[in-house]
Amino acid sequence: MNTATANINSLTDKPFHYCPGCTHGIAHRLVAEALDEMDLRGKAIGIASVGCSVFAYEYFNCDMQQAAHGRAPAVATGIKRVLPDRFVFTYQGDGDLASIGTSEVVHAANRGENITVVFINNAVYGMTGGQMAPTTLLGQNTTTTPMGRDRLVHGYPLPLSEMLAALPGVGYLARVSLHSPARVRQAKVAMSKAFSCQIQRKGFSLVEILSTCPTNWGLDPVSALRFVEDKMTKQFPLQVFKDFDQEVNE
Amino acid sequence: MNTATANINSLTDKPFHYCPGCTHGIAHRLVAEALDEMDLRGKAIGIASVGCSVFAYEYFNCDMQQAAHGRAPAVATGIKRVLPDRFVFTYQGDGDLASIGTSEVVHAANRGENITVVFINNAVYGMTGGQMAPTTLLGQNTTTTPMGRDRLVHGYPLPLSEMLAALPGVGYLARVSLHSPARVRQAKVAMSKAFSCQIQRKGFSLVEILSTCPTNWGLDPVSALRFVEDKMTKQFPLQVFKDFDQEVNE
Amino acid sequence: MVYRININEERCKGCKLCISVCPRNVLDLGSSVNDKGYSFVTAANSKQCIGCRACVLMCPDLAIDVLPKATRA
Amino acid sequence: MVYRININEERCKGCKLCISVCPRNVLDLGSSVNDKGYSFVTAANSKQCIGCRACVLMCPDLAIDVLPKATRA
Amino acid sequence: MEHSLIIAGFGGQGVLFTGRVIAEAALLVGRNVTWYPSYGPEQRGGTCNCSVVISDTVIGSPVIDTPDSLLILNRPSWDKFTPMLPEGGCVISNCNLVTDARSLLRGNEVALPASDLAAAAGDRRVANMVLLGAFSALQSWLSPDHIAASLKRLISPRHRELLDIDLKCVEAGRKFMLQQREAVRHD
Amino acid sequence: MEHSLIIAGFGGQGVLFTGRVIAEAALLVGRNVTWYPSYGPEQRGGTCNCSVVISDTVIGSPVIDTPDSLLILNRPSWDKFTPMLPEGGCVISNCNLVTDARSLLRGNEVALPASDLAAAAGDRRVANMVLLGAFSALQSWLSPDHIAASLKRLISPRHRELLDIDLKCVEAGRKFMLQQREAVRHD
Amino acid sequence: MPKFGLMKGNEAIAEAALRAGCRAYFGYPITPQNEIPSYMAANMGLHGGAFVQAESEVAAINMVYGAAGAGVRTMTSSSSPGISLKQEGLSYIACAEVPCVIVNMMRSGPGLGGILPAQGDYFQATKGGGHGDYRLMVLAPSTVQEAVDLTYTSFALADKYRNPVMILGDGLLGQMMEPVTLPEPISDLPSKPWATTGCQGGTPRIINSLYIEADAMETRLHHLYRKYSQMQREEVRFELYQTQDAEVLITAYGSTARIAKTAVDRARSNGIPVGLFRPITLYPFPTEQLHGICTHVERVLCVEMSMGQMVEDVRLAVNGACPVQFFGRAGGAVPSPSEITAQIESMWAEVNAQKEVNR
Amino acid sequence: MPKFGLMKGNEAIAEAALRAGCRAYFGYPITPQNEIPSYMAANMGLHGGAFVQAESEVAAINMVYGAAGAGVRTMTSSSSPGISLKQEGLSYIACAEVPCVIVNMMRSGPGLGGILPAQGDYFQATKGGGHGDYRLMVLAPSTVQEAVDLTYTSFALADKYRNPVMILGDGLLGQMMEPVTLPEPISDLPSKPWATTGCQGGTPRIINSLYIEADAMETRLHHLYRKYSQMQREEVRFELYQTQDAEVLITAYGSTARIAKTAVDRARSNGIPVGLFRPITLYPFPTEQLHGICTHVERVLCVEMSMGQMVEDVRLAVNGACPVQFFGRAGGAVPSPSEITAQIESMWAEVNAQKEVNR
Ligand SMILES: Cc1ncc(C[n+]2csc(CCOP(=O)(O)OP(=O)(O)O)c2C)c(N)n1
Ligand SMILES: Cc1ncc(C[n+]2csc(CCOP(=O)(O)OP(=O)(O)O)c2C)c(N)n1
Ligand code: SF4
Ligand code: SF4
Ligand code: SF4
Ligand code: SF4
Ligand code: SF4
Ligand code: SF4
Ligand SMILES: [Mg+2]
Ligand SMILES: [Mg+2]
Repeated sequence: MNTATANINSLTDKPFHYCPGCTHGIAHRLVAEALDEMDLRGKAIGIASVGCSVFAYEYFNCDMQQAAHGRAPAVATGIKRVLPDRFVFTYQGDGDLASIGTSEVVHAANRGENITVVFINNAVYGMTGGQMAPTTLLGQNTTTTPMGRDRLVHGYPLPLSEMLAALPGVGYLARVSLHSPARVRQAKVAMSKAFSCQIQRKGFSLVEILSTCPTNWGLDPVSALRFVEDKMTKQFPLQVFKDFDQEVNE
Repeated sequence: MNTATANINSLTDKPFHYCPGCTHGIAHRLVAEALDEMDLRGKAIGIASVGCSVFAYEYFNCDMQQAAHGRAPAVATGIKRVLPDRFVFTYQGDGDLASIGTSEVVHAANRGENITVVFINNAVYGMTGGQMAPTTLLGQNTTTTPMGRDRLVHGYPLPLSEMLAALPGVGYLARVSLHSPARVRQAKVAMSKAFSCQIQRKGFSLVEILSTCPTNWGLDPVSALRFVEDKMTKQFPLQVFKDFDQEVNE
Repeated sequence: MVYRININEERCKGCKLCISVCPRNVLDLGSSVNDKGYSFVTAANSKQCIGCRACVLMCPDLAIDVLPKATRA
Repeated sequence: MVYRININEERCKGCKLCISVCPRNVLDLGSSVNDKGYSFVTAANSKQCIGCRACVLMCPDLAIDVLPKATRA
Repeated sequence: MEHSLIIAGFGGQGVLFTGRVIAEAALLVGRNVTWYPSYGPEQRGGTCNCSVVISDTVIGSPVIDTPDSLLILNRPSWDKFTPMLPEGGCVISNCNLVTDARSLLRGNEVALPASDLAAAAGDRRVANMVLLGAFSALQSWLSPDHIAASLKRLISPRHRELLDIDLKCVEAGRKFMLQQREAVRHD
Repeated sequence: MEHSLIIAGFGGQGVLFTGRVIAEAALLVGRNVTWYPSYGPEQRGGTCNCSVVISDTVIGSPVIDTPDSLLILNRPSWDKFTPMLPEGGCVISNCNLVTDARSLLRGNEVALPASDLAAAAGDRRVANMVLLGAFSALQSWLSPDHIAASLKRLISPRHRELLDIDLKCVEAGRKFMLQQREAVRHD
Repeated sequence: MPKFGLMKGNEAIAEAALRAGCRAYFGYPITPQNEIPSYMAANMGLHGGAFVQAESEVAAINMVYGAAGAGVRTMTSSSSPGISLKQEGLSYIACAEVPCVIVNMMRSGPGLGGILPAQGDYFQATKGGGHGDYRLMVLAPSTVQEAVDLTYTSFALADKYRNPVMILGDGLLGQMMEPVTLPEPISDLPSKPWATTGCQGGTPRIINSLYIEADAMETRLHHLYRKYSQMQREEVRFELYQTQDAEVLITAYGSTARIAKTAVDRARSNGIPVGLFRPITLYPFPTEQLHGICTHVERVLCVEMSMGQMVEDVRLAVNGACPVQFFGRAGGAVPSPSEITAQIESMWAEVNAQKEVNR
Repeated sequence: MPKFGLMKGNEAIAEAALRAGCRAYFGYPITPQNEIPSYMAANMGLHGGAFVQAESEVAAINMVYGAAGAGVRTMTSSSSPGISLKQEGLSYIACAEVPCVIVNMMRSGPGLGGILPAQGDYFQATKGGGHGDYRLMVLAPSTVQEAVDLTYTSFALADKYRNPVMILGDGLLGQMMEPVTLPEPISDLPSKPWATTGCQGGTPRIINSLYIEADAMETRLHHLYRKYSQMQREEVRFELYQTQDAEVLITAYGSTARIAKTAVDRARSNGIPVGLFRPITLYPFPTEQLHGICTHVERVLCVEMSMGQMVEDVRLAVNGACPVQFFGRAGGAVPSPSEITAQIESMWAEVNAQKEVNR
C-alpha cells in the first residue's frame, strides 16, 4: 500500500499493535524518520524496553535488542562501549524509565554515555492495564490510585527531566509533546537534535515525549490529545533543558 | 570511662571499628546527639546500610534494622508506613545511596516519605577497599580508576543533592561538612533541622555530609580534612537546598 | 493543487486523530469495518484537501498519506 | 577556668584530629600504645586548655572530653 | 454432569462478561463453576475468549480441550475454536459477523443474526447477550430468571439502562432459538 | 615434604607481605606453594594473618589446621594460633609485642626481640622481616639469596631504600636465630 | 462474616490476606497478578493498612523487610521476572528471620518470556533462588478456595517460623474465577517482641543478617536449619487422589494437578489404576510420604508446566524405588486432560508389557 | 607468551579472561572478588576493551547483555548477594542466547552474611536462581591454575552454546595465591553473525527473550533444552582421585575438593580405601559418571561448604545405589582436612560394621 510506511526505511511493514489513537505510533515514526534522514539505520542499534512498546524490535527496521524492564540504558551502555562508532538509542515508557529504571537512566546520563533515550511519558503503566506511573498527575485515577493520586500518599509526579538537568553528563535534554501537528513537528526537531548530540559525541541525550494512553485514561483518542494539552503540559512544561550547542535559559 | 559516650544515650558503649580519623564517627555522634536532644531514642528506628557503617546497628542505641546495599530508604518506607508516629532514619554511604540505591532514594524523596536520610559522602567506596564512588572527584585515584577519574570514561561526580532538590516531596535538604569544628557545629544544626522536618511531617529530609576516608584516600587523617575543605567542597558546595520552613534562594 | 489521499484500510484503526486535525473536514469514518474489526477513515471530501499533511503527522498508524495528484493525469 | 581533659585511652586511635584543631597545643600523642596497637593522645599541656571543645567536636571516637574542673575541689 | 463452554470474539464484544453472567448464574443454581479468561497484553486489540466449566461435582481442569459448546462472535475465533468441537458439541455464532465460515465437520451449528437482533432490541453492539439467550434456550438449568438475577449482580444499579438492553437481547436470542427449534421440529 | 606456616599480627605489621616473600622464594626454588590471606572488611583495624603451604607435590588444602610453624607478631594472634600447634611445631614470636603470653603446651618456642632488632637495623616497624630471617634459619631450603631475590621481585625499584632495610632485618633475625641455636647446642 | 461468591484467584488471595491481618502490601505491577495490587489499593486503606506501589520489585521486597520487621503482617506479590528481582531481598529476609508472605503467580520464562501460565519457578522457589543456605516455605494452591485457605494460613506459618512463606501459583490460578468461601477476619495476632517498633524504655532490638564471624554465621545457619527440620516434621501437606490401588502414580502440583485430576478420572473410567499425589507444601516437600506410596506403585509420572523441575524432588523421594518419568508443557502451554490421559495410557501399557515379561 | 608466576585467584581469572579475548567487563565492587574489577580497570584499556564500574550489579549484568549481544566476549563478576541481583538478567541472557561469562566468588550467606568462603550458591548457580526453565553452564575450579584454564575455556564454551557460563569459585580460591602458567592470548575469535552490530545493508538482527505465544515460547524452550542435552553429552568434566579401589567415596567440588584431597591422603595413609569424585562441571553434572562409580562403592560422603546442596545432585546420580551422607561446614567456616578425615574414618567403621553384619 502506498501510505507513509513505504517511505520510511527505518520502519518495517508490520502494523503497530497499539490501541487506536495511541501516540506511541507517532513517536515511532519520528524516531524512524530521524534515522532515515540522518542515514543511521545501518549503524543503529535500538533497545526496546518493557511496556506497550516492547515489540518495538518488530517495528524498527534496524538491529534491536529487547531489554529487561528499566534496564535499557544499561544495555545501551554495554553496546555503545564496545561499538563507540555505532548509533545506539533506547525507547522507554515512563514506568520503565522513571520508576524501575531510575538508577540506570540517572547513571547513564551522569556518565555522559553517548546514547539517545526516547522517553514516552504517558502518565500511566499502559501495558499492564493502567497502574500509577511516577508521572501520573495528582488526582488522576489509575487502578492503583482508585481515588486519584494523592500527593500525601503517592507522592508527586516525578519531574525526571528536571532532575536529569542537574547532571553535567547530559548533552541534550528536551520535553516535547504530540498533541497537535505543530507539536509533532517540534518533537521531530528535538529528535534530530538528540541524534546529532550523540553523533557529535556531546554526551547523553534524551527526548521526553508527552504521549497519550486513551485506553487507560478512559478517554477517546481525540480527548486524550486534549488531556495532554490541558493537563499534562501544565505539570510537565515543554522545554529544552539542555542543548549541547546552545546556551539554555532555564 | 567518663568521656563523651557516657553523656550520649543514643550511642552504645561499643567502640567504633572505623579507621583512625575517619569522620564516620563524628557523624554518628551528631545523629545520636540529635536523637538525645529531641528525645527520639525510644521511638526511633534506624536503618544501617552496607558500607563501612554497616555496624551502625551496634552503635546506635535504638531499634535498628540492617538493610541490603542501597535499599535503606525502601526499608525505611516500609517501617514508616506502618508506624507513622515513629522516627525513622537511614545512615548511608555514597556508594550505597548514590550508586546502587539511586532509585530507592529518589523515589522515597519523591513520595515525600517522612523519613530522614543521613548521607555520608566520602567520595569513595570505603568498605570494599577504595573503588570509585559516583561522588569520586575528577582526577581522583581509586582502585577502579587507577589513572584518576576521567569525565569522558567514568562520568562526572554525581550531584545527588542537586538532583533531589528538583523533587517537590523533599522538605529539607542540606549539604554540610565535618572538616572543622565550626562545620561540625553547622552539621549538627542541619541534623536537627532534618529531624524536625520529619517530626513536623514536612516530607523527606536528607543531610549530605562530606566525610573523610583517610585509608582509601591514602592520606593521614588531618590531611584528609584538608582534602575535604580544599577539594570536596569545591565540587560539592555546602548549601541548604531546601528548608521546609524557609524560602531558599538557590 | 489537487491531492490524492491514500488510506491503508487495514492499518487504520478509526481513531479519528486525523479527522480531528483536518482543517477542511476532508476525512470521515466509514461504516464498514476491516479485518481487525475497526471502522476506518475515508476521504469523504477529498476535493477540499489543501495538502497540509496535518492528518499524516497525527496518524499513529501510518495509515494515511497525502500526495499531490499529477495534475496532468 | 580550669579544665579537666578526659581521654579514653582504649578508644583513642591516635588520629590527631583533636591535636590539629586545638588552638592551644594542649594535646599530643603519647609514646605508649593501647591494646589495639594505637598510640593515644595525652593532655600534655592541660593547663593551657580554654575549654573550647574543638577537640571534642572533632574526635571521631568519643575518646576525649573536656569538663570544667570543679574550681573549688 | 459437566458442561464446558468457550466464548470467543474480539476484545470489546463483551466476551468475558458473557462468561461471567453464565458463571454467576451457575453459582445461583448451586453448581460448581470455573471461569477462565484468555489474558494477553490486554491493552492491545485482537481476540479474546473465556472458558466456563459448570459441573455438579468438583471441577478438575478449567482449561477446556473439548468444549461442549462454543459461542462465537468473530471469524478468527471460529477458525480457532471450531476444530476443537467434539461429536455432539454445539457452536452458536453471530452470522452477522462470522461470514464465509467453512462448515463444521461434526457437532451442531446454530448461526443467528445476533447483531441484527441486538440492533432491533436497542443496541447493535450487544450481540453477546443475544448469543447468551440462544445458549440458554439449550440449557435447561439456565432459566431467564437466573440470567436476570446474574445480570443484576454484575451490573451496578447506576447502569440500569444497560441492564434493560441486556435483558432484551437475552430474550431476543432465546426466542430466536426456541423458534428455530420449533421450526426444526416441524420440518 | 610439606611445610605449613601461619603468620599473624595486627594489620599494618606486614603480615601478608611476609607470607608473600616466603611464597615467592618457594617458587624460586621450584616448589609448590599456596598463600592464603585472612581477609576481612579490611579497612577496619584488627588482626590479620596468612597461611603459606610449601610442598614438593600437589598441595591439597591451603587452609592449615595444624601449622608446622607460626610467626606471631601480636598477643591476640598468639592466643588464637598457638593452640593449633602440633607436637614438634615451632612458634617464632616477637617478644617485644607478645608479652605475658602463657607458655605452650607442646611444640618449640622461639621468642626474639624483633622490634628491637629491627630498630637496630634501621626501622622498628620492620619486625616482620626479622621474624622471617629467624624462620629462614630453620628452613634449609630458604636461603638468604632466595629471600633477597624474592624481595627484589616484590619491592619496586622505586622503593630501593625499603629493600635495604628489609634485607638488613632479615639478616638480623637470621643471625639471632643461628646464635641462639648455637647457644642451645652449647648448653 | 464468612463470605461466599465467585472470585478471581488474585482477588481472592488479596482478600484472604486482609482477613489474615495483612496490614501492609508493597508491590509493583506485572501480569498476570495485577489484580492483587489493584485490590489492595482499593481495600487496604479501609483496614487502616499501608499500600505502596513501589518503584520496583527490589524496592517492594525491601519495604516488606522494613514493615514486617516492624511487626506488621506484610505481603508482596509479583510474577516470575519480578520475583527474580526479589532474590537478594528474600535471602536477607530469610536470614534476618522476618516473617512475611510473597505471592508468585508464575508466567512463562525464562527472560521476558510470556504472560501465560507456567511452573518454571519451582527451583527458584524451593531451592532458594537467592544466595546462601536458606529456604522459603512454599505453598502451592490448586483451586481458588485453596488459594484463600493457604494464604490465610501462610501468615500464621510465617509468624510461627519467622520465615518468609511463598504462595506459588500461576496465571491460570490467578486469572480464573471460582466460588469461594472466605474465612472470618482474624481477631488476635501474635505479639512480636523482636519487632523494631521503637524500643521506648527497653533494650533496643536489631534485625540483621550480617554475621561477620564464621562461627556466628554458622550458628545462625544451624538455627535456620533446625526450623526447616521442624517444618519438615510439622508442616508437610499433600493430597492423595485415587492412590489406594494405584499402580501408576501422577505427581503434580497447583493448576497442573487439577488438570491431572481430570485426566485421572478419564483414565480410571477406562479401567486404569492411576492415582494422583499432589504436594501442597513444595517446601517442605512430602518426601517420606511420597516414598511411602511408591512401595506399591509401578511407575511415577511427574507432570508440570515446565521442562522438569519438581521431578527432581520426586526422584529424590522415590530414590530408585520405581521408574520416574516426566511429562511437561512449557512456555505458557497448559497440558490438556487428554494429553495427560494419553501419557497415562502409554505408561499403563508399559507396565503391562513389563508384567508380561516378568510373568 | 605463556607466563608463569604466583597469582591471586581473582587476578588470575581476570588475566585469563583477557587472554581469552574478553574485551568488555562490567561489574560492581564486592568482597571477596574486588581484585577482578581492579585488575580489569588497570588492564582492560591496554587491550582496547571496555571497563565500566556499573552503578549496581543489576546494571552490570544488563550491560553484559548489551555488549555480549553486540558480539564482544564479555564478563562480569561478583559474589553471592550481587549474584542474586543478577538473576533476572541471567534469565534474560539465557533465553536470548547471549554468550557471556559470570564469575561468582561465593561468600557466606544468606543475607548480608559474611565475606568468608562458602559454597551456598550451588542451587542458585545450577538450578537457575532466576525464573523460568534455563540453565547456566557452571564450572567449578579447585586451584588457581584450573581457574585460569576454565576461565580461558569458558568464553569458547559460551560462544559454542550461545549460553552464559558461570565460574563458581569462592573467597578462598579468589584470595589465595598459587603458581600459574597463563595460556597464550587467543588470536582468532569466532564470528557472530547474529550479533547486533548495526545491520548495514543486511537484515536487521534481533536479540530478544519475549515470546508472547505459548507455541513460540515452548519451541524456544525445546531449543534451549536441546543445547543442554548436548552439553550433557559433550561437556561433562570431573576428576577421579584414588577411586580405583575406593569403598568410601567423597564427592566435593572447588576449594572443598582440594581440602578433601588432603583428607583422602591422610585416610589412605591409615589404610582406608577412600577416593574422591570431583565434579568440575556442576552443570552439566557428571550424573552418569558418578552413578557408574557407585556400583563398587559402599558409601558416599558429600562434603560442601554449605548446609547441603550439591548432595541433592549426588543423590540423584547415585539413585539409591548406596547410602549418601553429607558433611558440611558453612557460614564462612572452612572444613579442615582433619574434620573430613574423621568423617571418613567413622564412615569406614560403619562400612566395616555393615560387612560384619552381612558376613
Ligand atoms: C521486572 C518486571 N517488572 C514488571 C513487569 C511488568 N510490566 C510490563 S510493562 C510494565 C509497565 C509499562 O509501563 P510504561 O513503561 O509506562 O510503558 P507504557 O506501557 O505505558 O508505554 C510493567 C510494570 C515486567 N515485565 N518486568
Ligand atoms: C548487593 C551488594 N553489592 C555490593 C556489596 C559490597 N559492598 C559492601 S560496602 C560497599 C560500598 C560501600 O561504599 P559506601 O556506601 O560509599 O560506604 P563507605 O564504606 O564509603 O562508608 C559495597 C559495594 C554488597 N554488600 N552487596
Ligand atoms: S495501553 Fe495505552 S499506551 Fe498501551 S497501546 Fe494502548 S493506548 Fe497505547
Ligand atoms: S575505610 Fe574509609 S570510610 Fe571506612 S572506616 Fe576506614 S577511613 Fe572510614
Ligand atoms: S492534508 Fe490536511 S487538508 Fe488534506 S486531509 Fe490531511 S489534514 Fe485534511
Ligand atoms: S489517524 Fe490514522 S489510524 Fe486514526 S483514523 Fe486517521 S487514518 Fe485511521
Ligand atoms: S577544649 Fe579546646 S583548648 Fe582544650 S584541649 Fe580541647 S581543643 Fe584544646
Ligand atoms: S581525635 Fe580522638 S581518637 Fe583522634 S587522637 Fe584525638 S582523642 Fe584520639
Ligand atoms: Mg507509560
Ligand atoms: Mg563512601
